[in-house]
Parts: sequence; C-alpha cells; structure tokens
Amino acid sequence: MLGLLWLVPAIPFAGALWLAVVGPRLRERAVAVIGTGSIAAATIVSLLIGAQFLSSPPASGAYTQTLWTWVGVGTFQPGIAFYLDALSLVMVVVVTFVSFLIHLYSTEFMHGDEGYSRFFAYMNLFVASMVTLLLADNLLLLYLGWEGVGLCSYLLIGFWYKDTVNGIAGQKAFIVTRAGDTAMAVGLYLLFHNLGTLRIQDLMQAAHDHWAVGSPLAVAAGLLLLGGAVGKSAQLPLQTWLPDAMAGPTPTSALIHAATMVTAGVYLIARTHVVYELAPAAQFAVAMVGILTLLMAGCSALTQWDIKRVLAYSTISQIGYMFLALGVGAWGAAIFHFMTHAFFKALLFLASGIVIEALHHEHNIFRMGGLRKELPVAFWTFLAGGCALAGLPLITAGFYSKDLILWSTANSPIGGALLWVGGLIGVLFTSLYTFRLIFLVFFGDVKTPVSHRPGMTMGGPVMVLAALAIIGGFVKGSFETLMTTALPPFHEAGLGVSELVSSTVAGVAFALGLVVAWYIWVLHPALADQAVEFSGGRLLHRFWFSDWGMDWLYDRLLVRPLVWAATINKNDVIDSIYDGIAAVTTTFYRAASLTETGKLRWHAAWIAGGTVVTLAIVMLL
Amino acid sequence: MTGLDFIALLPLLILAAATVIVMLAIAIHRCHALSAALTFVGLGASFGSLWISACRVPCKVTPLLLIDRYSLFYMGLITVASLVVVLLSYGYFEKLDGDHDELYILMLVATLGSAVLVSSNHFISFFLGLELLSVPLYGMIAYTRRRPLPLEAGVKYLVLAAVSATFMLFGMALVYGALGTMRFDQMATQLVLPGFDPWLVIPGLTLIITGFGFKLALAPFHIWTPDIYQGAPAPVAAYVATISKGAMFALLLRYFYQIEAQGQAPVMTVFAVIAIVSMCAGNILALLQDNVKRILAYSSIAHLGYLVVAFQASGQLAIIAVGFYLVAYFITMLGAFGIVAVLSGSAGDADSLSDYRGLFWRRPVVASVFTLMLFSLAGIPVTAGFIGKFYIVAAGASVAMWSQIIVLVVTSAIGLFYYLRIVVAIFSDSAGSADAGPAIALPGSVALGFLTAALVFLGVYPQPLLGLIRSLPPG
Amino acid sequence: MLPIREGFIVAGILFTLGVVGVLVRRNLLFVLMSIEIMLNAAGLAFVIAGTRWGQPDGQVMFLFILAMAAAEVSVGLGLVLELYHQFKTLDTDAISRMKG
Amino acid sequence: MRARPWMFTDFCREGKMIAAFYTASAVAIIATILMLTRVNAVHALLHLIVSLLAVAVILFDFGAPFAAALEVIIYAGAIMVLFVFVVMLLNLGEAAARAERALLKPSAWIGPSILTLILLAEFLWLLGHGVAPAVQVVSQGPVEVGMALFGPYMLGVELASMLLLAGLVAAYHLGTAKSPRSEATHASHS
Repeated sequence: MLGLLWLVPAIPFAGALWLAVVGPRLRERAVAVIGTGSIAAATIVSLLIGAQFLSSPPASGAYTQTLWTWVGVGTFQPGIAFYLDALSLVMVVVVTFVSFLIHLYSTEFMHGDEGYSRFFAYMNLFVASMVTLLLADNLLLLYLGWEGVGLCSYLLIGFWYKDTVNGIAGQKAFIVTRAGDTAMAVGLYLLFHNLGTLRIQDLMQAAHDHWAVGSPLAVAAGLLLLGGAVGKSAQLPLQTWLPDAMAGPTPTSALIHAATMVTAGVYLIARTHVVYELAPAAQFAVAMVGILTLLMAGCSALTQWDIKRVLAYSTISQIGYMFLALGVGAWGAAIFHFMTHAFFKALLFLASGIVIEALHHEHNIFRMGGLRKELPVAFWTFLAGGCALAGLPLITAGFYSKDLILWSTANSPIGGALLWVGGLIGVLFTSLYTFRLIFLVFFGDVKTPVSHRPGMTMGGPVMVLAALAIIGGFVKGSFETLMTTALPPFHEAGLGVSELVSSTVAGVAFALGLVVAWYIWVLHPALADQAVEFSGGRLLHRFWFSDWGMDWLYDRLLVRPLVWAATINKNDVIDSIYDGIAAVTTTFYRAASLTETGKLRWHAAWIAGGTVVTLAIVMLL
Repeated sequence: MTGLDFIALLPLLILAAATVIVMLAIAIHRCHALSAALTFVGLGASFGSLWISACRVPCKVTPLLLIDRYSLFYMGLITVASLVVVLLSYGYFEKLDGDHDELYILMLVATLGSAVLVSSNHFISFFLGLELLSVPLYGMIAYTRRRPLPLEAGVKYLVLAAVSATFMLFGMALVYGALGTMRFDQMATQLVLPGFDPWLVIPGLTLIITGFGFKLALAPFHIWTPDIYQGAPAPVAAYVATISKGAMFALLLRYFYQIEAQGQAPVMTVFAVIAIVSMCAGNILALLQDNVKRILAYSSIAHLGYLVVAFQASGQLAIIAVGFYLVAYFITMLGAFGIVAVLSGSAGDADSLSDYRGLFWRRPVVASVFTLMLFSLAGIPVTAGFIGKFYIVAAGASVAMWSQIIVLVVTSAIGLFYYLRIVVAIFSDSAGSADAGPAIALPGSVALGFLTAALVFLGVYPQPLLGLIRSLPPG
Repeated sequence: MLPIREGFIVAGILFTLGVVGVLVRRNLLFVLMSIEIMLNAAGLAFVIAGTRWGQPDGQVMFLFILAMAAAEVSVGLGLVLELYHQFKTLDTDAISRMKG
Repeated sequence: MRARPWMFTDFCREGKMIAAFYTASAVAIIATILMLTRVNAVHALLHLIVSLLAVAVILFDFGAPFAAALEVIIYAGAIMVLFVFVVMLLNLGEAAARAERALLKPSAWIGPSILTLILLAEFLWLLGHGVAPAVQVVSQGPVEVGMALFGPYMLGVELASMLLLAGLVAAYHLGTAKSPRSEATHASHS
C-alpha cells in the first residue's frame, strides 16, 4: 500500500496536464469530474496510505520511495524520491482532504466562469506541487515543489487577469516571496555545499554529526531558511503580499492562502528542525517572528472592512502562532495547529465565499448584516469556524491546538513569561476581531438583500469542515504520540505553568474578547466610530489598517529609492555593459556572416585552410 | 564468414536486402506509399534484428567490421532516426509533383552506410561507409532538382564532401604508410611501439580530422552547413543534421578511443581548438539569422562543438555524455526539422522566420512542440537537452577542462538569444491571416508526437538510457 | 630499392595541385576534374604505402577509391547536366543563391 | 602474361626504375598543371589523361601492376570517357572557352596559390622527415590483390557494389529526362 505513494502527486499532476491540453474543449461538467476526481483519488490513496502507516508503521518510523535518480554526478544525486514520515503524512492527508473539499466547492462556485477549465488545471497543478513539496526526499525536489506552489499562487491570484489590480496583486505576491525564496535557495545551497548530500534526512544526520550547537554555519543556514519560510508563510517582515492576494477567487484564498501553501514555511522549519536545534539563536528568531507577527496582524485584522482581508490577517496571525510554537521547540504543537487551522480557516473562507456570492460580490462587512436568518448554513458554519479560530474552550479544535502552543510557550526554556503574555494578548485580539466579524455580518439589520443561496456542492464541504473544526481537537493525545516518531518531543522547563492554569487564562482571554466585541458592535455600534474620532484613535486605526504602515515603509524604503535610481539612471550605466556585450556579439555576427559567401571555391578554401591551420598546430607542437 | 557472422551482420543484411526489394518494387509498380511503406518495414525489421544480433556480439566479422553492443546501439539510433525521416518524407514529398520513390532507395543505402560506419574497424570499411553515406546524400539533397536551391546545395555538397573525403583518404594513406596496418585495433599496438613514425601519423590523423570535421560540420570546416541545410528538402536536411553526423561522431569516438589518441597531445590540442571555435562560430553566426533552417544549421555546429568537449574528456562520463547528448540532439533536430517539413507546402520550404510569426495562434500544438524542441536545444531543464548538457559539463569538469567549459557556458548563453528569437516570433501577434494552412499528414504527426514524448520522457526519466549507454564500451 | 619518400612527395604535390584546381576554377567540370586529381593522388599514396609494407592492401584500397570515383563522377556529371540545363552555365559562382 | 612484370623488374636495374619514376612524376605534375590552366574542357581532359597515364607508370614502378592496369582502363579509360561524353553533350564551344578565359584572371590565382603553397610546404616538410627513404619493392600482382579482395575484404566488395548502385540511382534520378508529371513542376519554376 505504501508503494502507491507516488500516485499522490502523480494523479493531480496528470489531471492538471489533461485539463491543460484538452480542457478548453471539454464541457464544464467533464472538467469538474476530472478536476475534482483526480483530487478525490489522491485523497483516497493518501488516506489508505495513512491507514497502513498507522496500523503497521515502518520500522524506522519512515518510508522512502525512490523512483529513480534524475541525473547524477558525485554527491549531486537528485532523485525522484518521496519520504513519508508522521510529519509529511499528516500534512499530505490534510492537504489532499481539504483540497478535495475545496475543489468540490469550486465546481459550483466557479460555475459559468470562462476560465473554468483553466481554474481547475491550476488548482490540480497546485495540489501536485504542494504534495511534491511535502513528500520531497531531497532539496531539489523540495525546491521544485516550493517554486511550483509559488507559481500556482501567482497564477491564481491573478486568475481574473483582465482586471489590472488582480495582476498587480499577483506580481506583488510573486516578487515579495521571491525575496524569501532567494534566501532559502542560498540556505539550501549552503547545506548541500557543506554537508555534501541532497537528501534531507542525510543532511540532518550530517548536520547533527558535524556541526556543534551554536556553530555559525548552522545559524546562517537556519536564518536563511527562515527567510524562505517568512516569505512563503507571510510572516514579518514579508507578510504584505498576503492581504492583497485575496484578489484571487475565494476557493483559491481558502486553499492556497489559508489552509495549505502559506503553511509551507512551517513545514520547512519543522522538516529541518535539526538545524534549528543546533542554532538556538535562529530558533529564537523564529519565536520572535511568530510573536510579533501574531500581535501585529491581530491588530490589523481589527480595523479591516473587507471580509477576506480580515481573514487574511487572521491567517497571518495564526501562522504566527505556529512559528511561535516552532520557536519554543513545540514542534508537534505547531503541526497540530496547522491541522486545525487548515480545517477552520478553509471553512471560514468558504463560508465567507457563500456570503460574498449571496450579496453580489460584496466584500464590505459594514454593508452586510442580519444574515443569520438569511443564510443559516453560512451562519452556523461560520460561527463554528469563528469559535475554533478564537478558541472557544473545550469544544473547538482551535482551543486545543492554540492552548497547547500557549502552554508550551510558558514552559519552554526559550519562551517565558513575556512570550506567554504576548500569546495571551493575541488570543484576546483574535476573539475580538472574530466576533466583530460575526456580529457585523450576521447580526443586526439586513443591509444588502440576499440574491443567491448555495447549493449542496457548496454547502456540503462547508458542513464537513465545520464538523472537523469542532471535533478535530479531540485527537490531541494520539496526535502528539504520533508526532514524536518524526519530531523531537517538547522539553518542559521554565515557568512551570500547569495546563489547567494555561487553559483557564486563555479561556478568560477568549471570553473577554467576546464580551467586549458584544459590547461594542452589538450594544453600542457608535462606540467604535467614536473611538476613531479622537486623534490618537484615528492615527492608530490608520496605522493598523495599513498593516502598521509596512507597505508605506517598503514604498519609501525600497520602491521609491529604486524608482528614483532608475529615473536618474535612465541611460543605465550598468545596462551599457550589456548593451556593449550585445553590440560586440552583433559585430562579431556581422563579421562572421561575411565568411558565408555562398561561393563554392570559398567553401573549399575553408576546408583547405582549416587543414593548413590544424597541420600547423601539430607541427608546432 | 561463418553463420555466426551472418547473425551479427543481420541488421546490415536486412538494410541491403530492403534496398533491393524497394528497387524491384519500383520497377514493378511505382507508388509513393508502397515505397515508403516497404522502406519503413525494412528499417523496422533491421531495428528488430538488433536484438537477434545482440546475442552474438561482440563479433569481428572479417577484419573490416567489429559488431558489438556499442555499434548496435548506434545502429539502433540511426535506424529509428531513419524511420522518423521516412515518416516526415512521406508527408513532405506527397505534396510535391514528380517521382519520389528513388529517395527511399537512396535513404536505405545511406542508412546502410551509417551502420557500416559505426561498426567499422578498418580504414576500408570506414571509407566505404563514408561514401555509402555521402553518395546517396548527393542525390537526396538535390532530390527536388527542378528547384534551384536544392540543386545548388547538391552541387556544393558533392564537391565539398569529395574534397574533404580526399583529404581524409590522404591522411589514411599517411597513417597506413607509417604503421603498416589499416585495422584500428592493430594501430593501437603499433602506436605504443617506440619505433612508430610520428612525422606521418600525427599529420595523417590531422587530415583524418579534416574529414571528420567536414561531416560533423565543426569549425573551421563548417562553412558548407547552412547552405546545404537551407537548400536541401527539410526531411533530407534532418537526415544530414542527425544521422550522417551521429554515425560519424560514434565512429570518431570509437576510432580515437581505440587507437588511444588521448596520449597524442597535438591531436587533442587540435580537438580543443576545434571545439572552442565551433561553439563560438555556431552560436555567433546564428545570432541575427532570419532563416530557420540556417539557424538550425548554425546551432548544430555549436552542438557538435559541445559534443567534442565531451569527447575530449575521455573516460566513462564522457561516453555517457556523448551517447546521451547524441540521442537528445537527434530527437530535437529531427523534431525541429520535422516542424519545418510538416509546415512546408508545395510552394517551398517554410524556413523564413516570418513564416513562424504568430504560429501559436494558428497552430497551438505544432507551435508548442516547436517551442519544446527549441528549449531542449537551449538546454532548459525537463527536456532531454538539459540532461545532455549537464553530463557534458560534468564530463568536462571531471578532467578540469575549464577553458572549454567556460566557452561552452558563455556561448550557450548567447545561443539562448536566437532560440528565444524564434520562440518570440512564434508567440507574437500575427498581423497576417489566421489561416492555419493545410492539415498535417498523419505520418508527420505520428513522428512529431513520438519525438515530443521521447524528449520529455528522457528529460524527466533519463535513467534507463543512461544505464544502457553505460554498458557500451566503444573499444 | 625505390624512393618511398619521394613517392609520397609526388603524391603530395599532385594532391596539392588538385586542391589548387578546386580553389581556382569556377567551372564545375574543372572542379570535378581537380577532384579526380586529388583522388588519384590519394590512391597513389595508398599504393606506395602498401609497397612500403609489402602488402596488397594498398592496391585494394586503390580499387575502392576507383569505385568511389566512378560513383562520384556519375552523380557529379548528372548534376552538371541538370545545372547546365537550368542555368545555361557551369560557373559555380553564378548559380549561388544562398549566403549569410 | 603474368610473368612479364616480374621479368621486367628482374631485368631492370635500379637506376632504370628510379629514372622511370622521376620521369613519370615530372610528366604527371606538368600535365596536371597544364590541365589546370586550360580554358578548353577537351584540352584539359587530354592533359588529365596524360597525367593519369604517368601515374599509372609510377604505380607500375612501385610494384602495383594491377593498380596500374586499372588506372589505365578505368580511370583514363572509362571515367574520362564519361567526362568527354558530357562535354560533347553540353556542346561547349569557343564561346565557353572565352567565358572561361575571362574567369581565369591572374588575380584569381593569387589567394589559392598562397594557401596551397603553404599546404605543400607543410606536406614536404612532414614527408621529408618521415618514412624510411627507400625500400626493396616486392611486386604485388593481380593474384595477391585478388586473394585479398575476395578474402578478408569480401565485404568491402559487396559494399562497393552498393555504392555503385547508389551512384547509379542518384545519377538516374538527377540526369533523367523529365517525366510528364514533373514537366509541369518545372514549368512553374522556370
């Protein structure tokens, strides 16, 4: 059964290829069957593999499938090989399953779009790339998957490319993540160059054997990989592309920009955890990135008016929690939060998609309201997802995973009181913006009439996800045991805060957020506006709304100086070097093409002359 | 000659028999489809018989031929390429008036000559193989003789091929005069004797290099290439670009390895110079060229230069690099000329760059295949061309031939420019008519489909072929 | 005792004269004749080499060169006829259309 | 018949053989130069035949009577007749000779001459260094050649037959009179 592993990336890839070649000529129904069917098949295969893996785990805790070596010289032996352990298994199962639900949802959501087959081709290609990234046995394949998902993200953000704004958002995502990817490529090369193998597991073993704790190489490698991770996972300081990425179709936002691709950074760091264990400085940097991002994004989410942007910031914030968990050494907790997050965030996006479509593509939450009765499916599922996001104690998945992170932070040697308090404030913010969203959208008066209600293909996946967002947390115990086969267990040392205390405090933070939100946005709707009235509040609002001025900062720091430099360098000094090369080669071309006279005697003279020259060479030597 | 020898010779015998059968068939009934089909079957039978011969090798058949796994591999490559050319030729010539049957006789003889070349072990079989390849090519290049360009190309090729062949013959005579043997395997033992005559052997080898250089279109013996490619009918140009060069290169590798020429420093210097000059000349000459067939001609000059770099590296890696690169080169060149062939009509070959402007919007599939072929020529990953180039660089680096590798990398970058020029033309907006032109004949589509599949397959999964090549010592 | 070295030198001179013919003459007929000179010189060199070693192989090669010359000339003259038919000239420069 | 060459070599003293070699060589070279400089194709052919006959003498001198005979019969005979035939077919008259004279300007000779002089100098330098200066000639008559030809080189003979076949087919195709079908094509192109 494990031998079927290669099918998991292969089936979606075949689907993508099929749709790319014949897609435009197929009817919508056929496209839907191919596009969703391939993902369904991949899901079934991955579930079967998962069952097999759990029932009779491989002796070493991992299964490697080497299909073939692509090219090979010396230590450079990139294979088409897959590596399955508990970490990649969980990721693959979640990714394929959530992808399947979102594909199913999309068959209705994208109905009538002229790019229907193009959409499914991209989505299938994305799943194939994502699974390749997760299962990659070596750095080259990992990088292939990494760039593949980046490409698909770019294509899907700009899916409705006829609107320039979407195209610009796609470019922004591509360019910003490129900055991170470059750092990561350097980091991967650093690993390969110093440790002499491409296989990730061998690399980790070699790093463990050859590098001392705190060695500069390990720190450099850790920081460079972190660079790639923050780019892909939209963490500080490269988070600015994700809110704009909401320009893509809502299923895309759900799949790529919430549930799966943006967590690739988390996966990367977990996969290379050995490096971080050898580089405490780099690991601490991960924790700091996490805590700062989750707080900043939490504030920004509070001020947004676009429903999808609120969710985008909440995604950034939740991935911040995962980074925090990685940073404090709670590897399993990070992956656990990835899983629950995948369920409830995909759910929130899909439910918001229902709302948006029901209201003629209205994104502004201030023009929504009272949808509780109008769209009951959306309301109840959104409520379930929202509670999971905010961490409603005891009954939601999000509570269990987030609580584990908070407890770990408190008790980690790297964490401590400050990080713990930061995390708790984050919980408060989460609760606040989540219920702000829920109250504004589903309570109060109806502001925009509902025109369209979802069918079963949209409602079904949402309900399945809602169920998972509730019950997904109950597997916590066995999940942690499973994770210890692939990732190091959490080392407890620090404040000595018990789980009960941690949970209680987090529950209080949640409740506080809920009550304040109720007070402001339901009981006294004018209060929020008044808060913004006085100067400090307005400034803060603007500051938060614009994502702490990050875009402004980049604009001033990078874009404008570059534009300025480009303007004064209109005749490009450096370019003249290339122009020079081009001119020289062109001159060579003109000179060389004079030799092609087409005259037979001249041709023969070249043969004789060439012989004269070669004879002269051997005579002189 | 024993029964065993006949089994080893089977691929050659089948080719010779097929020639006679096609000729008799033409004498009885002239029919283009029948001639092409018989040729196809003959080549296919010859290809199939390789497996029968493989059980009997290595086998020295008279002093002339050495049939071993190495020669059988290249025979296979040559026959498969000929099969593709037959498919392309059928579609191409079907659109033209006149008799097309003789072409297939000539092609079979030329293929026989190539097969003799790759298995030759003696100057006599070397020379006869070379001429068996050349003489039919004169006829094939000038085949559509009523058109001025093929006629001109035929005349040029005849004169130049004859001149270079005589240079080569003279070199062979010198080597023979110095060593007293024309057998490759005996030459090596003569060359290690202290008494051998370097004053004749080294210049003799140099003159032989002239012959190789001409057939392989290596600079400075490259000047003929663009004119011949442009003038010859597209399928014949494909034949000249692939089979005649591939057979010659396989022999080059075998001959110089067998006589252990790596020890002859002056000879290797000549190859180094030839490689560098070829890479530069080929890539620079193609830069602003507007005729697609000429671009491909110049590009082939550069590609043979890359191959010589690998050839010089010597050792296991070099053999792998040469073998794989040749296969990749065959696929892409056949594909590129195949595109030209299927797009050409009765008015003449579609070889101007303007013919390809906006091709993607008229014929998306053909344009995509062409783009893929060009990417492979440029050495972009996930195509066979990339793997080939990768191994060439690896082979060169393994023996630290840095000057050649630097030239290879720089000129490849220049090369990217003219490949992309074609790609840009393919994808540019076509101001002209959206007329797709006539439909492509089935044989041509089959050939192109096969080549495309092979290109991607080898680019992603090169291991089986690499393993096969690894098991073929050329000596 | 025969001067082998001088024999080779004569072959070399004849060969070079053939090259001169190919490089100078523009008339295709003369070019073909010059090629015959070169081929003949190469054949002579083979026979002399065979004599040096007391082997008949040089003459065998000469024979094959002869066969090749015959095949070559027959095709070459076929082309000459067709060329003259179309262009009314045998000047190889005058028929040249392709360059660059 | 077979005994005669041996008798000849037996009775000839070395001096005579060497004298014959140098004389024939001089004739061959001079005749070749004359051939190269002619403007009339038939004149050139006659000089070429002289050159080939002189080479036949050299071949004979070097103990290759069979090759010498073939040189006379096939080269100077058959192949040259083919040339003459074509010259007659084309009916190249005085006008062609005049055109040819115009092409053969002295300036046309300069470049090729320099190039080939270098080539010749290289040949002479290399050949002057190499090779045992002289050997005792052991004549290889038709018997020896025939034994080799139909012994180890039998496959070569078969291949040569294929070569002639290819030459025949190519020449037939290129030189054949227009078939009715290709007539139309020709008309459209000329």
